Amino acid sequence: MALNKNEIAQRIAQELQSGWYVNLGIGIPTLVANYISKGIEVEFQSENGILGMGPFPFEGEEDADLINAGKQTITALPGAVYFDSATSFAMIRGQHVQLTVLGAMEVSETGDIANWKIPGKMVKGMGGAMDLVASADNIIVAMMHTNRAGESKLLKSCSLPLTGVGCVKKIVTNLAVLEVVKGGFKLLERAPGVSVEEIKAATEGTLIIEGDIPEMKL
Amino acid sequence: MALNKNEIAQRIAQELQSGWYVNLGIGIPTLVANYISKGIEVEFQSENGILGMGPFPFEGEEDADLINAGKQTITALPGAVYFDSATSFAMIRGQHVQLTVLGAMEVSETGDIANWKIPGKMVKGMGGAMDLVASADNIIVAMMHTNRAGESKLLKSCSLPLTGVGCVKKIVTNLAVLEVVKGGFKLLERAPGVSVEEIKAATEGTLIIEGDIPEMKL
Amino acid sequence: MNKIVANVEEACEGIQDGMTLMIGGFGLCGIPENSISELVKLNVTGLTCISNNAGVDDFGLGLLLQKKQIKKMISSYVGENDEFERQMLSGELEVDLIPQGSLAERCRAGGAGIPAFFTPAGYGTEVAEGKEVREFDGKPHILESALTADFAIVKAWKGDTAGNLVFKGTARNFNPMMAMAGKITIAEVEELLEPGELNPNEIHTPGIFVQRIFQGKGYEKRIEQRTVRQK
Amino acid sequence: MNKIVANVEEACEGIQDGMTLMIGGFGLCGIPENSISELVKLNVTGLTCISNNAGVDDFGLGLLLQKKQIKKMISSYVGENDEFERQMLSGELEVDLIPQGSLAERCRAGGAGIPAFFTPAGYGTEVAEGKEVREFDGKPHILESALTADFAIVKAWKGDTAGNLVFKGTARNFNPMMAMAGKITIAEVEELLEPGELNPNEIHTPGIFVQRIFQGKGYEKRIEQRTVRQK
Repeated sequence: MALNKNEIAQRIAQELQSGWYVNLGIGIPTLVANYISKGIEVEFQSENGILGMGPFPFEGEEDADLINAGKQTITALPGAVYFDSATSFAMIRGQHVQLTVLGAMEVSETGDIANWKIPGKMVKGMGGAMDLVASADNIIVAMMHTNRAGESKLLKSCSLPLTGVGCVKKIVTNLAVLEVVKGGFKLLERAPGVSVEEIKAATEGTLIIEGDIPEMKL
Repeated sequence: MALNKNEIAQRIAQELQSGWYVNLGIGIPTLVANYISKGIEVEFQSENGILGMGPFPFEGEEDADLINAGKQTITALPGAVYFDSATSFAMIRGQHVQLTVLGAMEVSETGDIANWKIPGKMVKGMGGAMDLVASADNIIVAMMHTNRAGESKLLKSCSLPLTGVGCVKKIVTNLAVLEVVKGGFKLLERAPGVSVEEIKAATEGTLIIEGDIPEMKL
Repeated sequence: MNKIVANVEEACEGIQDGMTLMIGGFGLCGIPENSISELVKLNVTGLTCISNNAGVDDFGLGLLLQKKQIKKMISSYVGENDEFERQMLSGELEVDLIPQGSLAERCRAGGAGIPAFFTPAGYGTEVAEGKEVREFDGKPHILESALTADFAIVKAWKGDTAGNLVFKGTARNFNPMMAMAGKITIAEVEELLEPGELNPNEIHTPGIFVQRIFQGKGYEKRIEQRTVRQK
Repeated sequence: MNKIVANVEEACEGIQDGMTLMIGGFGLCGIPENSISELVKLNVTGLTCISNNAGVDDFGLGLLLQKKQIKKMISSYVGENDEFERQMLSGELEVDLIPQGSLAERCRAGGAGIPAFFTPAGYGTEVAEGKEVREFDGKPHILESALTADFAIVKAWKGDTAGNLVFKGTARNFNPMMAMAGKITIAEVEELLEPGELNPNEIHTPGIFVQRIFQGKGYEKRIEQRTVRQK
């Protein structure tokens, strides 16, 4: 059965390694923080200026001067630090953040990503996404395999204006885990009960299938 | 009579205006701080990372973690602030420092300055001088009019490797106050008792003399 | 060095129609509320505003948008604002969208006398159109230029009369770089102190970057997304 | 995130002959004394050292010069050191002199993922030789590139186990930018604290830039120019 959003986040959480600094985008990526395994020690960066971001505050303890990049009230863990936006993107651009997880509208088989603009619709802006995708060594895209119209979001080439070029390394969807390699999307894992044929049908870009494809373990 | 080093500093101090941030180089420029008129409020920047530099500490109160760019122990005045070297030169390069006073081995009539290197001699380095002269809107050179061999230091063009090009605005020597203008060194003031002829004789570059040249008031 | 001005009116003196302003803050966090209200009162128009966001309909820069005082916004993200959307779609408002990190670095560069720098952000996207591309270590980068402003308006937690500023939490955001990049920088603070009351090791923005400082009042500090958990 | 290592030996593990090191400090102020002693003990050679100065004959980087461990110095000012002068004049030691502001900015750029930037410093001088020149606003600038290092070694006043650092007075100098630019950054501190003991508003170097931290000991903190006045 296809994964729900929380299960996508849960699968992505398995990728995290101790010692990593991680930037989580808005939406599914934010949920990843809820599924960190015991013993895995990571620290969350929010690009508006905090390292060591903690959970939401208890009711009545919100501080207007302490928010994340989604403008939500948050808390700071012991060992946290605040900094300005130039320093924040020095961390990102300088590749001090080991993992960026973000959503996408389209991903191409060469690792291009589109997630900020739909021509003809209101454009809100790229925020920090272009800096994040252009800089991170390790980018995981969290998204549904197809859009609401049932069309594949894993394409030969993106049709929407790009956020970044050749930068996506891994994609976790409701159907599969895929890696962007030379030649296309290499299928690594299937969602429990989802067949290779179903994934093939939902993938417009070149799908590389080598040997038996295991089911994800959640 | 020609000025001594303290009198050169004293004359330069007259140029300071309230509200200015000032960077003083090593040597004569450092002495300028001793001659600030009452009512003139300036703040001294030292490029190793302090604004609001105060006088030397009292004996026994030296702090190894508090020095100026000449590596001398100093104190901090109320309202002082410490910062890193990148921020320090952001202040300088970004023209937030209103006046730089520094020494020179040679100045050309087009405002070039040489003060860091003598070919064949040990080269210690330019330190912050190249950033300072390339950035400051307002640079005063404090120096002797001639070198130890009696040769003019105000030249048609510099013979030594340059520190900066076309940047010097004003020069205060033991003999005169001069301004670098289109066409050469414009003589503004004579040291008390020093004749225009003496200044002419000591100046290799084009000297522009218009009308009566007043004596400096110290 | 005394940078103190009596009030917001005095602080905003000289701000005129058609000027470029930098306004600190991220969302509604760390915005100069007093000065924004004064800009509304002054009714200066034709402004170019450089600010990471554009406020919400009835707060922050949204107040200036309501009165059509802004000609052009330079931002990284401008959601959460219906009036903004209306003006943008109707062509009344020019919008220049810039990657957030490039926006921050371009402000810093403007203040630091760095006229241009290379960054990988935006390469291969419409942000790179018309910009020089160069490879470093096999990776393409684009050349971005410095930003400056006639006035930069920032909000700090504490400040002293010398203009030294300390920010609180994530309300720091763009404020320090914008303070560097203003020809005239106005700082409004929650707590205005005497020289020496701030520890010189703990100052975020040295006073040299600030020309005018005043004690702000009546901060609303509106929260955009109140998210809490239960005890 | 625990960055703590037991001692200077563990902190310096992996430093090898021929590596490029950044060493914080300005003169003898804010230098990583413990780590420099360890480098002497390790007797690694052929080093390229990026440091604003080169110490004095018997302290700071002068100790490595005495043992001829340094192949090349990248600095802005290298006076105060006879052995340095001897090795430089005899051609044993390569020296690359860089304007101080460009050195600081190039280290920051290296840490911030900015491969190159334009600066006016050095235009028209031998520093500009071989470098691209471009005018901005009618003023010529030269293109300077980022600096990075295999190891950056910095000294802080206080630090916590997460690698967050606080510096004291003018001992901050080059330390924060170098901490950003090291592939591995080692921080030695006078006082090592638990997470949460440092106020998150008052940290100069966020721990993300630091890979190893240890409690230093026996700081001599030598003063280069003791200048005092009488009471």
